[in-house]
Amino acid sequence: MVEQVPLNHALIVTTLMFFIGVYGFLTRKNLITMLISVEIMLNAVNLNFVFFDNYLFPGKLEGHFFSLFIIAIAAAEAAVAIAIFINLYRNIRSIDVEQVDKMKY
Amino acid sequence: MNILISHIVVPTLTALALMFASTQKQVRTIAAGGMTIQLIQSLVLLYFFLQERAGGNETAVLFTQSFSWYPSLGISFDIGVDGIAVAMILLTSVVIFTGIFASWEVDKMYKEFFISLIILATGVYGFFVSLDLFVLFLFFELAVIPMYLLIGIWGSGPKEYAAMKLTLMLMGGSALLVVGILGVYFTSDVEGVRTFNILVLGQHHIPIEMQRIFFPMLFIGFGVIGALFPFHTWSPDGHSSAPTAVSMLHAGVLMKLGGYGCLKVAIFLLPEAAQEMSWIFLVLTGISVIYGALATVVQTDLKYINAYSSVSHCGLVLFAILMLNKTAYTGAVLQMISHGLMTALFFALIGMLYSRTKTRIITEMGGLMKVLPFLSVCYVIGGLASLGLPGLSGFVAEMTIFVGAFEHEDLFHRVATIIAISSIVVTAVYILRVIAILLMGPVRDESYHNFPKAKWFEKIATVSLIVGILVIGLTPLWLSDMIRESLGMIVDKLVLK
Amino acid sequence: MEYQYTLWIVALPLLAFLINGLGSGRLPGKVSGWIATIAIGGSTFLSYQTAFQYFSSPSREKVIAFKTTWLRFNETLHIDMGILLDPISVMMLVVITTISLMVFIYSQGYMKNENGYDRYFAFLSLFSFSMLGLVVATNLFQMYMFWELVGISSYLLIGFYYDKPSAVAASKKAFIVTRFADLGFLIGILMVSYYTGTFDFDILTNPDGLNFSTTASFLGLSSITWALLLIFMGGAGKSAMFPLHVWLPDAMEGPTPVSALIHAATMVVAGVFLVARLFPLYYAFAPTALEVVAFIGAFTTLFAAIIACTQFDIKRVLAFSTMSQIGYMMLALGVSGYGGEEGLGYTASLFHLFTHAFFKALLFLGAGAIIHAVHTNDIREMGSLRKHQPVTHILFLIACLAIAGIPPFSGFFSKDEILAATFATHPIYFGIAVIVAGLTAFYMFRLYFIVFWGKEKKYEHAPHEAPTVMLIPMIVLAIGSALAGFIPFGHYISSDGQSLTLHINWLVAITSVVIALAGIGVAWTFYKTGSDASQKVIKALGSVYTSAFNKFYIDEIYILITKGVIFRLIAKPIAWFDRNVIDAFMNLLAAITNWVSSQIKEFQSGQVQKYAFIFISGVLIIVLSLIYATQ
Amino acid sequence: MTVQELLLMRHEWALIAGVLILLVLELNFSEEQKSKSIISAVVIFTIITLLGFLPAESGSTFGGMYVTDPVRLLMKNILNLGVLIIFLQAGSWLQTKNNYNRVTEFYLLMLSSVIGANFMISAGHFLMFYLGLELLTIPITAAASYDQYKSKSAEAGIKLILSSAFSSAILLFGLSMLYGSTGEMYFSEVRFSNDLIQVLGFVFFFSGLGFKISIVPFHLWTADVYEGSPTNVTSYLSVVSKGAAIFVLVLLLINLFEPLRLVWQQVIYGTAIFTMTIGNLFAIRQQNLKRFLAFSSIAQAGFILLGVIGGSALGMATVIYFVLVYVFSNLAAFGVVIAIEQYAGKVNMADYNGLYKTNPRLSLVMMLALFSLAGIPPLAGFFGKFFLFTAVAASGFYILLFIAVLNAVISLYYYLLVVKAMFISKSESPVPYFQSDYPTRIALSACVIGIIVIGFYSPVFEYIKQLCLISF
Amino acid sequence: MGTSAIIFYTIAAIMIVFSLLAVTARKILRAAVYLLFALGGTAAIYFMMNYFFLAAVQLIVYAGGIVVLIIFSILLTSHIEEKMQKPDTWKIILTSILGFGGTALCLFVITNHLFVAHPATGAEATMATIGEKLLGYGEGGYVLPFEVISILLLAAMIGAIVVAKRNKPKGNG
Repeated sequence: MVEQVPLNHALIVTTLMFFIGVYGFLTRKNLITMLISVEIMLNAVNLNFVFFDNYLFPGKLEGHFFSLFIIAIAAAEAAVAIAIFINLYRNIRSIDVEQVDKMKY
Repeated sequence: MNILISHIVVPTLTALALMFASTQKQVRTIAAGGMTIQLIQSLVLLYFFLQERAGGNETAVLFTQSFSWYPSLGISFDIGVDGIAVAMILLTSVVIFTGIFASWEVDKMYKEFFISLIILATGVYGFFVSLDLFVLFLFFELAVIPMYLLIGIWGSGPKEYAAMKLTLMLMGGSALLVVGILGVYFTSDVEGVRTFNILVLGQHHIPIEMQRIFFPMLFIGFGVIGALFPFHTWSPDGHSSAPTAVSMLHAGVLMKLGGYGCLKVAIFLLPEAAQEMSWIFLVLTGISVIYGALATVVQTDLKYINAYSSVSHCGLVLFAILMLNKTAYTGAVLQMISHGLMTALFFALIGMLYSRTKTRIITEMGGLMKVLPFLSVCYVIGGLASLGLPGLSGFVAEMTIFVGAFEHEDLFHRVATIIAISSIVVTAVYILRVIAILLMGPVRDESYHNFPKAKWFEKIATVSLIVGILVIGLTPLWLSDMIRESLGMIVDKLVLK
Repeated sequence: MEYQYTLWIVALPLLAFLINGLGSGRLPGKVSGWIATIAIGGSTFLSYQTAFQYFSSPSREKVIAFKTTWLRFNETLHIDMGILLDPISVMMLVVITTISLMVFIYSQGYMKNENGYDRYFAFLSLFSFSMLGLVVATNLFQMYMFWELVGISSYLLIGFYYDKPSAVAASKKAFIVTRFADLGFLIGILMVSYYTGTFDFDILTNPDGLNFSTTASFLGLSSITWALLLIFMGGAGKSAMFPLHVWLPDAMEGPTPVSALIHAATMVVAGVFLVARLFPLYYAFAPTALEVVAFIGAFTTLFAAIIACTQFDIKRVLAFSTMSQIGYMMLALGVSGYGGEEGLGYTASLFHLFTHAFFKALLFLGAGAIIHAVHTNDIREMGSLRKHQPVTHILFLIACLAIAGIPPFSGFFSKDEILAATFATHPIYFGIAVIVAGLTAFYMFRLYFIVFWGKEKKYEHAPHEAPTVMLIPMIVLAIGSALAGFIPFGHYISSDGQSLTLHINWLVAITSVVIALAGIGVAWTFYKTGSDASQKVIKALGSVYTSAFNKFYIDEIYILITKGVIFRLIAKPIAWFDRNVIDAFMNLLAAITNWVSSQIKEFQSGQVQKYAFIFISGVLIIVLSLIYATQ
Repeated sequence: MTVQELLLMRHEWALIAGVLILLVLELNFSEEQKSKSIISAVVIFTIITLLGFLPAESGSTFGGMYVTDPVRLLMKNILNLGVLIIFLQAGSWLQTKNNYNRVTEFYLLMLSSVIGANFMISAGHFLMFYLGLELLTIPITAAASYDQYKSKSAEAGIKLILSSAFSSAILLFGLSMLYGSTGEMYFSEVRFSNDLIQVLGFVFFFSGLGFKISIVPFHLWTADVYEGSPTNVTSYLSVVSKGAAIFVLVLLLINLFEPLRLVWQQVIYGTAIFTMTIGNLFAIRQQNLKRFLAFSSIAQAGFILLGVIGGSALGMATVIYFVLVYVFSNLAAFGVVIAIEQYAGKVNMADYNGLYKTNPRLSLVMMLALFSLAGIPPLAGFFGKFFLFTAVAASGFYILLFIAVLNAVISLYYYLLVVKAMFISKSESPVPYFQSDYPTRIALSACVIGIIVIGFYSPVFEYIKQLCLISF
Repeated sequence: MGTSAIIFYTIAAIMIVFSLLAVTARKILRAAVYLLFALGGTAAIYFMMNYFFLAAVQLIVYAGGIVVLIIFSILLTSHIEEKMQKPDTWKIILTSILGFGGTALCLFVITNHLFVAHPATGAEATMATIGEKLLGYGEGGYVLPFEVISILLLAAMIGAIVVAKRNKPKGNG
């Protein structure tokens, strides 16, 4: 695959994916869907690391491990985030992000 | 112990002791005692200083002592005084001493009041004795901040607004000072570890293009507290809202930090830029002088009158400083002292009158001469000093300034000088106006006859200030010589060019 | 030094002032009066001693009796306090102490029932001290200082009745107007000192040692001319020369003895003294300035004499008369030359100053005695007082004759010299002087006839003769007025210090006497006989009379300038500007900060997505700007 | 791997041990004894803090993943001091009825977050840095929603976790770019070359750190989270979390990103101005004191950037010094806010009216704290701020300095507003007199002593400067 | 264009499409499922690059863990059939501009950069090397991060429990 797909193409894919995540994060109303968007962004980053590792620096596996840890952290983050969402849901019976604006200015 | 350090230690200890005082009587006693000691040691300092000078000690700065503080930044607690500083310290001591007596009857949170007042004074003393820019700046801000609480808590009228405005404007000035001080610190060609020591910095050169940037900063920075037009507007509001002693101390001493700083920091360290740019500020101060005086003419609130006249008088200080010669400098310092004494006297008297009449609007009063002869006579004496009557301090100062200003021959300086001189007429107008409306004429109200006569502490306050005014007014030679001698350092740098 | 004791001449009144001032309210009234009188008596004695000693010695050199440095400005300029004795200062010492002593004694009676007796004597002593200090000043600056002190004591004394609004206003006016004049004086001093490097009269009055550039520097006049003109401005203020005269008539609000001392005999002639003191300088370097002096003097003398003819307040008539007489002196100085016969004007001027002091003080004291008796200043409410106050009447008549210039009273001699001096130089000035001589005689005798003759008026109390303590000083002054003219004045005082013998120029003398008699005659017909001729003349003159009666509206012009222009059009707008522009600008900064703060609050919308939006935009913008910056 | 090497990680080991001990204790405490864990946590943490001050060597271990030197130790110690004070102040809050059986958990979360901070400071590898950052953040997001029955607390948690997830994604994207262009993750081996892609990577990376420090425009979460979180957590966020990020920023910029100096100086130049100004502009309109302190801390972050921008030993020293001062000042302010919130449940400015009449000591502490934050002599904040200004002037950025001092004036305005409320304004019903508990008093006294002494006692700064010079 | 390239582009297309769907789907559960596809696509790419372990982790942790977690939470907090409101048009427009701008900017930078490869002597991503590296404490060893992440997971667990657990039910607090 290294030989057949230029790195730039791979990076275009990841960048697109990243900004799709950004788009989702900025537009989705539901907190959980925002979390989904973050996961997409992280996924794009993971791909980035792996592509670089695979294309440019094979053998050191640094990008590979980085991705691994990112996945783990993403899981932890998601767990805490969901706990907080549920907590919020208990409090205000909604997980609409636009309702979460009691504190402002 | 070095007498200069004890000048800082005594008020600090007094403030500490005050924290443990409980009754009003104790508080008064401690405050008055502490400041009496301070006054006495200031006189002793003066005596020692003159003694040293008489003994042929020609060193520019006496009683020096240096404690390394932040060696890696070149900050050290350097202290020492020249004639100017001695004079200013003495002024401070007199004013704070009388200020304590003028606020004898403060009964709201009296402990905090005196503590703040004395902290303020500590800042002022520190400012005058320090030879290190950093320390000087530290004390400068220390002196400014208690003002907020003093006006805010014990003031009258729109006190919160006034206190905030005053504090912010003065701090705005000190913001400029920070830039200026650091600029001087970093651009002077000191070898090795940089230093904040004024004397050392004074021996080194700062590139002219840098001077051009930092001179206005330092000058305006100090000028704000010296009521430089158009940065003077904190003064009327601040003074009118402040309690008596605070107005006294502020107009009497704090505003002098401005002139002192302009002279000993801005001009001393940045002489070339001063020479180049003085004309700009000369215009501003010229405006200050005449504008303040004219604005005073139509005021009706006693404190506004005094505040605006302070703008005019302090404008004269800065005006003289910008004349960049020895005579004018001497005049500037004399004017600072003279104005300090008489404005303190005015504010003290205004406070005393206010406590009786419950108003400060002159048109609502009248005929006080008949019912309060002592205070009225004091007011007249203050007024006469203010309009420059020979035999009182104002005359000495103003004449020295005018003679100094006249040493410039070019048309610009001449015109500026003549405009400034003409303020003496306007001064006469507003002083006499106040005296005529306030003190003379028929007694305004029957109830005035029930006013208590001047109390002992009021007499102490006013008499001490009048004595000061008279001493300077009648025998100015020692003082002006003492000041002149200290100016060599500053003037020499100007000649270098 | 042999003249060391002259220090006491100045110091004694100061002591009296200090004792009375500090002891105010504690000393019994009588005592303070006596302290002051004794002090001034001592001064008087010492002054006579000095005069005797000085004039009996052959030389007329300046003597520095005492000198000490008071304040040092720079290497060359310093203010000294000292005592300078020369012919004119010694002469002035004599005049001042004599008149002072008389007034002090007179005041013991006059002020007897007033409140603030001690304050009165304190101020009076302060005045004497200042005036004495002024005349013996060794340098310009010392003179300026005492000049100011004289001004302030004048202020305090005019405002002696401080609960009377008119007195307060008058004192304020007097001080401010003279202060304005002193501004010129001060600038003049500064200019002179800048060019000469000294304040000392020693050097200044010895023009040989000085070197001024007389090339025009400003408006076609040399700087020294400007300087001397400005100094003359100070003199004009104090001596109530037009247009700085407005304070003098109002100054009559003060107690009458004060008017006699300050506003007739001593302080108001300080301007003349000043010009005389600097006369060599004027003559050598600024003839233009001297011309101005002459012109102002001539104008004022005529102007004041005309107004004097129309006034009804006894003291105001005298005040305008004083103005007129001082104008005379100024005129004489202005036309004077230097040395020998040329310097006749100088001598004449000071001679007139000398004689005028006596008879004008006498007139005022007499007026005081009258006012004391009738409790009014308005001459229309007086009449036939000769019956009630015979002694005063005689004394007043002597004074009137003296001022009218009827021989052999002193006024004749001094006035004659002035006329002679003008006659020799400027025919127009001579004409004016002659007219004024006639007017003087007229208005003085108008006064005299109305007050002492005329119809008996209704008085609240029957007028009574003044007490002895008031009469004695008047008698002394009357003797002086009558006889002072016989002093060989030119022998002692002349422009160049050389003795000058004064001759009577018969042509001039006869003219002046004739015109004076004519004036008296007119007054006689108008007022003695009770005819209504005066009313007709007034009608005929119409608006000219009205404007003279209203002092040519100069006061109104002043009020317009001060209240209308300076107060309303300058000071008020400035105060407004300060509050509403400068201060508002500072507040505006605060308001802008607040406004911006409230405008940008939407950024903190509480919407976490908007936060993220700003976050990522921030990142991208930074990247973009960095790319832009690097390319 | 030698013991010597393991000992290099003393701080972290001690903290991990602390976590374990607390866990064990927690299991052994009965329901009623839960409050004992407050004392045990404080004691344990005191020991940890003291241990940190023992002399230690510098070096690196785990193949360069972990580095330590005196400066880093000092940073950790400063953070430990802050945490200790926070622990002391937290007691009264943890004893309220909603929290009584969740005491240990709070300390565990805090401790793990501190571990993250420590690892982040000592990171020698981007992965360690990232892990540290996440470990610093994630437990705190949970702690931010600790007040389960308050919707504001939940809201704070939401905002914090979402923002931080978003920002760490962006940071990671930047990291991936840096990785792609250099191929190295060890700090010791990364070589930057000022390529555009590295600029991009750096900015993305910087935004992640800037998020933690609350640099404008990455600051927007700050106020809301500070307001909603339990105040103890807020103080942790504003002091420890922010402090750690600042330390890392200084370390990384000066060492790692040195080749990009021109780039980051520009970035910091701009963001510093915005941070100070925006922080101030928002602070002046706040009524809620926690929110107020949030914006004030944003402005303070802007000032701190002044020390960073020089990129010199002096700048580093001033930053560390300022953070030290800031720890004491800010925690003193928060301490008062916490005490009053716990006693009276009030956090609004108007509630502080007339406080001096009833609670003079607390008011004085608050005043000192605010004055120190405002940089008023003779308090430590004055020295801190002046030295920061010195650092920026040393680099010649006079315009930046000028803007900074003007901002210092604006900041004085709003600090004075609080002082005004306490000392000048009158109130119908001021917070009545109360006595706070001993730990709070100890904590506040410590802060006050710190505020007063640190400035006067110059060896503190001299020592820091010395260390920075050595490690530079 | 070789097979792997075709496969890659196909998977890439799938990933992008499903990502897009995941961030736009109006039904929330569907969004979660689309996410699963996107993540699966990523795993496929890992497989293609012979990173089997990573692919497995991706599937287990992401697809198996996170997505399940998400779905659970969706079930807890939402009505499945409920359609979400469409976001504001303005929001969409602005965000799209931002998204496109950001993409363009990043791609501009990325495509203009010449990536330089530094191939090191090849350790294959076999389980053995991965295990060695993960537990190695020398240079290139990841035992320390491994330890740290265990603390992190512990802390996250505690955090999640503390936040989600309600010890005393209290009406509607």
